[in-house]
Amino acid sequence: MTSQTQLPPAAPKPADPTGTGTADNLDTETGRSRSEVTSAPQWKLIWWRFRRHRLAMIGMVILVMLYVVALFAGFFAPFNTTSYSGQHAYQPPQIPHFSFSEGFYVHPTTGATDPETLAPVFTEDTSQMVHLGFFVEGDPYRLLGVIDANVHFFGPEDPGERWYALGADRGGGDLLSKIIYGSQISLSIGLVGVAISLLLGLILGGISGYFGGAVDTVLQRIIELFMSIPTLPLWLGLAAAVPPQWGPMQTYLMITVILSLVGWTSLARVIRGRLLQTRGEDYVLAARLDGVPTGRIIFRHMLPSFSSHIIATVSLAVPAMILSETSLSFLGLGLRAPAVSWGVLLQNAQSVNVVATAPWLILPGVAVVLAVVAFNFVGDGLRDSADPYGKRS
Amino acid sequence: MLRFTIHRILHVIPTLIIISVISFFIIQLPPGDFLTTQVAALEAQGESIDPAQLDALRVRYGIDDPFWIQYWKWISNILLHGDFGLSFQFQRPVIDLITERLPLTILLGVATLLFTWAIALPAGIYSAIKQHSAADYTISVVGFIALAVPNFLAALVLAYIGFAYFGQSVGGLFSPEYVNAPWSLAKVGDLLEHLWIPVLVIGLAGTAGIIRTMRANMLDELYKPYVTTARAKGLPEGRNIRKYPLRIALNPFISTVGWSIPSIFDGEVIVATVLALGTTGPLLLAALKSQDMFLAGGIILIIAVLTVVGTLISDLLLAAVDPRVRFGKA
Amino acid sequence: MFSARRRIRERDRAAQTARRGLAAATVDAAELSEADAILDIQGLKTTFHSDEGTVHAVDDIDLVVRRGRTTCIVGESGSGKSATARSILQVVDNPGLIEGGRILFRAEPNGPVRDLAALKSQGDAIRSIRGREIGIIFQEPMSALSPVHTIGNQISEVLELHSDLSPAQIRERVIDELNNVGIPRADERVDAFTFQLSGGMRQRAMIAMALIARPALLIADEPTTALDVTTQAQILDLLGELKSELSMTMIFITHDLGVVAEIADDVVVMRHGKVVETGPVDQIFHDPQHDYTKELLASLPQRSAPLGEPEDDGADRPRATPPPEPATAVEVVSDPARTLRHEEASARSLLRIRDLRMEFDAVSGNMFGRRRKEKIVAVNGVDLDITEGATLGLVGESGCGKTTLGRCVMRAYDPTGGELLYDDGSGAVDLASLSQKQLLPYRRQVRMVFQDPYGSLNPRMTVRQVIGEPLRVAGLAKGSELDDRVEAMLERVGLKRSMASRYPHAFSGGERQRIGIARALITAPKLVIADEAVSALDVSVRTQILELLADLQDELGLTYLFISHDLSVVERICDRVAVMYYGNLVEEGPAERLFANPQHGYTRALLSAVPVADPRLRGTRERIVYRPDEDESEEESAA
Amino acid sequence: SEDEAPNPFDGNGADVKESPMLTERVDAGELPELAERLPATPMEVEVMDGPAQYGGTLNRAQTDVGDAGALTAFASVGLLEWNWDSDGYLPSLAEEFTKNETNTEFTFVLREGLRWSDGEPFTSADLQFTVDDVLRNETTIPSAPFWFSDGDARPTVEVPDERTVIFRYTQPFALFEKYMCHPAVSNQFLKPKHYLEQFHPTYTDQAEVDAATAAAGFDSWDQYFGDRDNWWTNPERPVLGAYQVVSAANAQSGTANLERNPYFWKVDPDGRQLPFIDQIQVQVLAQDALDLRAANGDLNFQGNYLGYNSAQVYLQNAADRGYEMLRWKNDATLLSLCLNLSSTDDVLRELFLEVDFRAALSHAIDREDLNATLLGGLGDVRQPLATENSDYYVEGTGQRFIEFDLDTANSLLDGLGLTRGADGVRLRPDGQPLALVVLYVDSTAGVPTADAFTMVQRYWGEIGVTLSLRPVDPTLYAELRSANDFDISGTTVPGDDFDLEPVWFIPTGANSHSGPAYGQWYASNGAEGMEPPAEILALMDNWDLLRGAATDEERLDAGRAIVTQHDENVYAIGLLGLPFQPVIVTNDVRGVRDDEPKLSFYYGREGITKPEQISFQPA
Ligand SMILES: Nc1ncnc2c1ncn2[C@@H]1O[C@H](COP(=O)(O)OP(=O)(O)OP(=O)(O)O)[C@@H](O)[C@H]1O
Ligand SMILES: Nc1ncnc2c1ncn2[C@@H]1O[C@H](COP(=O)(O)OP(=O)(O)OP(=O)(O)O)[C@@H](O)[C@H]1O
Ligand SMILES: [Mg+2]
Ligand SMILES: [Mg+2]
Repeated sequence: MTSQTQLPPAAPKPADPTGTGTADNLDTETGRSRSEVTSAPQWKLIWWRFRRHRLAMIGMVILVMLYVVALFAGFFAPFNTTSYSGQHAYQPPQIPHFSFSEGFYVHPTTGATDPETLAPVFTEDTSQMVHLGFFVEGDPYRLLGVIDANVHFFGPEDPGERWYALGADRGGGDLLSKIIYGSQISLSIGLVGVAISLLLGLILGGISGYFGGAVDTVLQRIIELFMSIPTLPLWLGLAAAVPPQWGPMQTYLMITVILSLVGWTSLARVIRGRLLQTRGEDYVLAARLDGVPTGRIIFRHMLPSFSSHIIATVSLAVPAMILSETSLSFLGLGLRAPAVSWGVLLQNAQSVNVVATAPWLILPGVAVVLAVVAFNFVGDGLRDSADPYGKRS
Repeated sequence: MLRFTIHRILHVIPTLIIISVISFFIIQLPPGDFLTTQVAALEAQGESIDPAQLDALRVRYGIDDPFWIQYWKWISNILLHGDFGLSFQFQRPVIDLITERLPLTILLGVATLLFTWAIALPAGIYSAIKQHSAADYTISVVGFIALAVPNFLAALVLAYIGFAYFGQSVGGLFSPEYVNAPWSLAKVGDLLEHLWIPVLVIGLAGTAGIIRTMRANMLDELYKPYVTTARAKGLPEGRNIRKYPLRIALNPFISTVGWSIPSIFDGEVIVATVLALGTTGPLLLAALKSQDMFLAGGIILIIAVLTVVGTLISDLLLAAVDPRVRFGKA
Repeated sequence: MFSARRRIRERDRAAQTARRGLAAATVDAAELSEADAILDIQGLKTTFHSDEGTVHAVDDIDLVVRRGRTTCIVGESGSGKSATARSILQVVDNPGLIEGGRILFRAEPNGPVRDLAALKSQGDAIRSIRGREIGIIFQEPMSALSPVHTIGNQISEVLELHSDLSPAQIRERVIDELNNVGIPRADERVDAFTFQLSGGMRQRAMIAMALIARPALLIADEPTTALDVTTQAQILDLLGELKSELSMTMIFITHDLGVVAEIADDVVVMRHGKVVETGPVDQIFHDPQHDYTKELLASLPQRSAPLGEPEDDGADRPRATPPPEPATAVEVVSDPARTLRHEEASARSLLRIRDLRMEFDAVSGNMFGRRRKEKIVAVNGVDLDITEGATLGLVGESGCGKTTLGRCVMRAYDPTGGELLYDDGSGAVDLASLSQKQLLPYRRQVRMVFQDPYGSLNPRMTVRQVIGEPLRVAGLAKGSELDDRVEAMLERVGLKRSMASRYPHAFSGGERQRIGIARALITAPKLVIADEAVSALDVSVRTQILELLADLQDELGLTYLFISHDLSVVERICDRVAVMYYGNLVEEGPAERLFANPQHGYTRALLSAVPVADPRLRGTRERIVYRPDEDESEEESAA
Repeated sequence: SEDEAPNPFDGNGADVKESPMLTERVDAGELPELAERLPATPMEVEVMDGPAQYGGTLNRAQTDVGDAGALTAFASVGLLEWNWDSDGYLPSLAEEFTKNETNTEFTFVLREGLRWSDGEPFTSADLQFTVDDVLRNETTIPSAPFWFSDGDARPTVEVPDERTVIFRYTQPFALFEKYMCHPAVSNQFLKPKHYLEQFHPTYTDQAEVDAATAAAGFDSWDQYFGDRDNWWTNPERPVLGAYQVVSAANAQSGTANLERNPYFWKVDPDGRQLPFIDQIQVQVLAQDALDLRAANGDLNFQGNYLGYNSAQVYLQNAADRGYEMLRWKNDATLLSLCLNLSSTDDVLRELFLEVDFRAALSHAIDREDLNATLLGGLGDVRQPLATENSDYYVEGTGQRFIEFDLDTANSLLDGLGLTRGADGVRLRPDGQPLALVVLYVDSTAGVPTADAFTMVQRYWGEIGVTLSLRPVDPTLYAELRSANDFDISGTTVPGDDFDLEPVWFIPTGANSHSGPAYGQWYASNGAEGMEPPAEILALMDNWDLLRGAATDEERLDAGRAIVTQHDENVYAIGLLGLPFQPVIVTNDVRGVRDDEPKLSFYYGREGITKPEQISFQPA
């Protein structure tokens, strides 16, 4: 009973007479007033610091934009992934012109293949204009999978016209639209894999490192086992073993999940190594003596001290997952056209012909770079703002 | 330490047995077998094989035997006679095929590894020390880009640039005139000329990861009190960092460094394939795709053994550099 | 990694740039405010720019250290003493910045005067001074040493940097020095890692490191807090020798006014980042000017009767407060102390320790060499009863097993043998035989204050989280209620509510210690094992904390196992005292009796080593050296 | 460095009868004189672009290490070979060829004095060895290949003298002559007995053979025998062709070196020994690297392995990098959709077997749009049948159901009672939506398959037929097909030489594209698989007629009947074919045909230009 008693309140203390040794009221590094800072929980402190991390904020904004665009792909993409114009195959990017009288416009082109050089030739009809505008009607799509709509953020005002902002692919489809639609898969499925790996890595590495002894030995052998299974045959084996009625998306999702079931090992090992070092620290003991349950000791008390490593690993795993799709397609597995993803688009760019004659088809790579850089900036920002010793940017 | 080592080595044996079973199993996962792929390949050329002939061949190769019998034949031959079997595809002993490719594989693997580490570790450390400086940002961004560009695309673009602007012959690790020539200074030079693209492509892609983790781990250690202590002794900053925080920040690398050994062996299959490098990676890929069971199995087994050995090395290294692990209750 | 040749070459190059840097920072000797000053700090400002704002840790202080003398800095915990010390060598922790002032340093008498504040913090110039001309002992030795290098390695580095000795010679010197600071079996310990050493040993290793290059100026930041009085005396003796032999100058930061009285020539009193008073030791003790100094002396817990000495007449006792009548210091200070004592009214034992044994497997030898496995018996069959509502003091030499005993009680270690019979009224439970899960309910009742406050605070958790954790996991409070309780607790241990969202590293040593106390007390426990809980606190704060402990004891019937080196504190607050020596309990009894009439030779030796907080009594007492009859090695070791 | 290199064409006038490289060896005493090396009557080969000079190394590349295609193209040998127009045989190693009237007995008379590349004589004994000890041997060849089966048995051979060989079949085999010209088949009859007998237990002690086998790491003697017999990987194996591998493309170097055969038995009209080019180097590369090499002018003469989709790049660089891109014909392959006429889904099978259904699907495809989009309008639009270039061509075939006509398509489907559901999708007779899956191997080497099928998906959507795409890897593709587990197979169908490879046109085996279950039934003589309906039986009967025809007339009639039946029934719906096959020839190579022949496996690909007579232009 007594153990539940709250401590009696202290006698009021005279206020600090000089005010030295404490903070000035306004001059705080997070740009918040002191009282706000001092009563803020840790996550808020981290968030405030994060807000001041310039690159991280840039990364964050990019990410948010990417996800918004992915979510409303139909709206942001000027066309559907299936709409094409045969004569515009390999049409180079058309940069919109602007004039005050006409607004945004491009000149329509007609394409034909030169039988001598085999090169697609596009003749621009400068007497005509394809007017471009915001919120124009065009290909129908289903917003968020439920709402039927046909308004597009930006595109030709006449739904019948074509405009290739980033050029056309070999089937005369709009590359920009495909990149936008492709982000839906590329920015989602990979993350599932990362999340699973992370979870497994943390839990199993945590258990292994914290308990040590026999548990550790067994888990280490298991890790070794998983680690020794080369991914390549696994990919090939799995790809072939999936039920035939599965679509490429499902197959790809499953491969990702299984890969992540195998891919947690290296994180687990690092975590384990660090835990082995950390578990002797007094503060871990202190937590134990506080009656903190083991799981919480591992995850709330010990893991944060390698959050740097974890964050770095995760923000590195994300691009790996986005790209693994590409590699899988290279190996003839994973997603394949007509599915649209960045990996598939890049896979299409993977030929000398494209590099030499239609280099804009490499642009999905720029999207990948953008996403990767953004993820990693955010990761860095998180790391820096969670670091109690950290320098301020 | 010796006991620890022996103990660890003993643990390796059951692991290896399980791994060999699993590898052998995975190889057989895809539908069909080597002969089916042969048929598919021939068909692509316009040839066909009589199904009756296939059945006869299956019996001959023992492809139709139950899994355990096939496994036992395979593994016992390896263990008792060091015989890895015959590659269906090449109709040559697996071991010959592997050893043929070994020197170049190791050369490429080690060269990339060294390149990666030589660039990434200092860059990671530097960007931790100069956190939030222009150099830090530059290193980060360059690293990310190298990371984000798919390797094979980078290889292709570099190869194309080599072709379009320098008229360089692409593919393989040697120019045609040197491939079968005996070793000479000129051949070494030629090798170096060809080595840079794969080393650059594979190496750079790997750097970002190491830079990021190194930077993060360094930042964790850099402001610990013991670093200040060392500084107060008058230790030069560089030596201080090398001796104290770096030593601890390297731990995560050390605990995974062993795994670069197998990755030397099968790393970057795709780039090696695109650039037609005569390394084991593409051999494995080809073997897997054509379901060349023993060849794939042999390579995978070697990789598995190397992984296990690598883990062992990592464990021992970690114990060697970190007394807390060594004296820990583990 | 580096060949010796290359290292030397590099050193020469560094020496050159250092010379250039130093030359640039040279100022006219006339600028020194006193001619014989070795160090003259003028208007130093050191500031921490943290999330919650700017902390002016050192706020425009002036301070003169005269050559060949010992200057003691005393002052409130968190008053900027450590920050000042660190500023001198430009090793202030991130995000600290020296924002103004000069630090004039004259290494040799009549040598050039350099402004250290003008040197680049990472330049060769300041480096040539660090370690060689100015040595520093950091406050928290536990964390200040690298966990992955042997202490020998870390100490010899100083000589590698600043001398031309061969590796063999260096090793010899290091072992010598470790012997000097009283580390037993120094030739073996030189290859030990920090986590293999007790707190006191680490501190001594740190001292050895600072001393080994024989610097002209030694900055010692609470160098003896983790040491028992005998060892402390040994260290002080060593410092005294060096001072006279090498005319070493010393800045000594401490809370122990007894030590101050013992060794100081000059005293600087700091508070809130400012110097409030300076003067010769005698003047400070006997004629304090500033209110804070007076307060400090007033709260001095004074041992009532130093062993074997006649009761003082009181006239020479340091004057604490202005009251004109020569009230004896004894009375003044013993007044609060009395209230802390408890009569053994409720005789029920809360905890009965029976034949407790704790053995450690110690491993020596290097990793590839043959391993010698030996057992260190840290606690050797101890029987001890802790009466409910009372305070039991546990004293003894550094490394004698006090912490281990405490940790066994906490079941932080699983004792090798013995029973821990805990009885909170609902029947006795043997804590030693409970599983970790079964222990959970007792975790709130039995609490511990860690000896190493830095190490026991999770560097990644804010103080709010650290202190609140036991309540949170027990589900006793959450949300704003939890915050309230945490902040109330912070206030009670003399910290500000606003500090709750700082991380542990952003505190002074004493502040951290109080955080540890707050964490232990917040669950309103029954038994608190306070392992050197007040060692880093200045007397006034210490009094406040001790009062807090007493209050809680009154209100909640708390029981304390009070582990301390500071016998004056023990005497003041403990009902009974137990003395440990090499894992054995050598003496136990009521505090009064034990202090008045110690039975065991070791206890007598211990008591004789306690410094008296009066500079005038310096050197008047005879120190008893305890020599056990059997020629035991320091720790009993069973192969 | 080019200036310093010795001119390989030195001393190379028209009076020089052999390569200087060989002369040197003759002078060194390593080789006998040319006259002793040549047969009594060397085969004379017309030189396209004479007078040619000796010397030089020809560079080629390929993506597959194991592919011996370079040898079949540049060093093919056979008792017979294709004539210049590839429509009949030329006596080759055999000076004379006769067959009996029933197509059951084939007699060859070898040239006199032929020698293997190691100088040993080539005689009928070698052929007897090949047939009796290899082709008829159940261990080396467990099941007789298509071109060497005589019903359920294998043919026999008789060698009355050193130069005469008689093959005897019990049943007529109308295709024997063609197979003897087929470079990938004909060489399989020529095995060096004197070399190989040491690895054969019939000639060498079994224990000795086994020991050698084990030492080489093989499990059974026939594997080792096969390894030793491989002319692409074993440089020691004597050959009869123009070139011999001197270092194999082993895994390590990825490059094979071929050197001229000093005993090669062909000469130019001036009696100069062929070939003109001394060496061939074949590098194994990935497709992209190969394309770049080709575009760089690094490959001297190459057609195989070049992709149509890189033709634009080849053309772009041709002038700069000193080569020319020729547009050879392809062997009439056409990307097509083959419905599975033996589908296990009864409803679908019934439907697939309706010609109206297939016709409707064909009419619904806008091939002009397909062509414009995927091949810039240059592609070949027709149905997959034998073309004018084939003996089996039937006037007027290949254009049926080809025009884009949605109305016709819809009315045909309506006529079959396939009504449209609410969402516009037609319902099968059992009320389920009409949804089909096309199984294919994703490839961009020719007409990009995924793109083409995606477009078909759209076209068929218009007529209420749902199509899903199922790209798989080649193995799975083969596997699923032989398991009869697919609706539609998306594949390129070769038209002209379907008699040599009937799998696309007649279900003769489980690997059939249009009726694997029928194929299995056929192959197992009705024991397994599914009994075909009458029209398929008719197709099979015609096939049997073709194979067993006693005369060419009969053979062609049967073949044309097959073509006609296919034309009327569109068993395979054609989409699009490539307009040509790019072939790269560097400017310094002479003697390559300029009449744009076929680049076809059956004619030895580049071998169709008789590469022994090509040469490098003098520097
Ligand atoms: N984990 C450990 N492993 C091995 N030896 C240990 C361990 N912990 C403590 N020891 C040894 O046990 C003995 C008692 O240590 P302990 O920390 O209890 O001393 P202490 O009385 O608290 O000393 P101090 O006053 O210096 O803190 C010492 O000799 C120490 O070296
Ligand atoms: N990193 C930091 N960030 C913010 N404030 C800090 C930081 N480090 C120290 N401080 C503050 O600076 C003040 C001075 O600290 P300092 O360590 O000099 O105190 P001290 O006099 O040595 O106290 P003690 O006797 O307790 O060791 C304290 O109020 C402390 O809270
Ligand atoms: Mg301090
Ligand atoms: Mg202790």
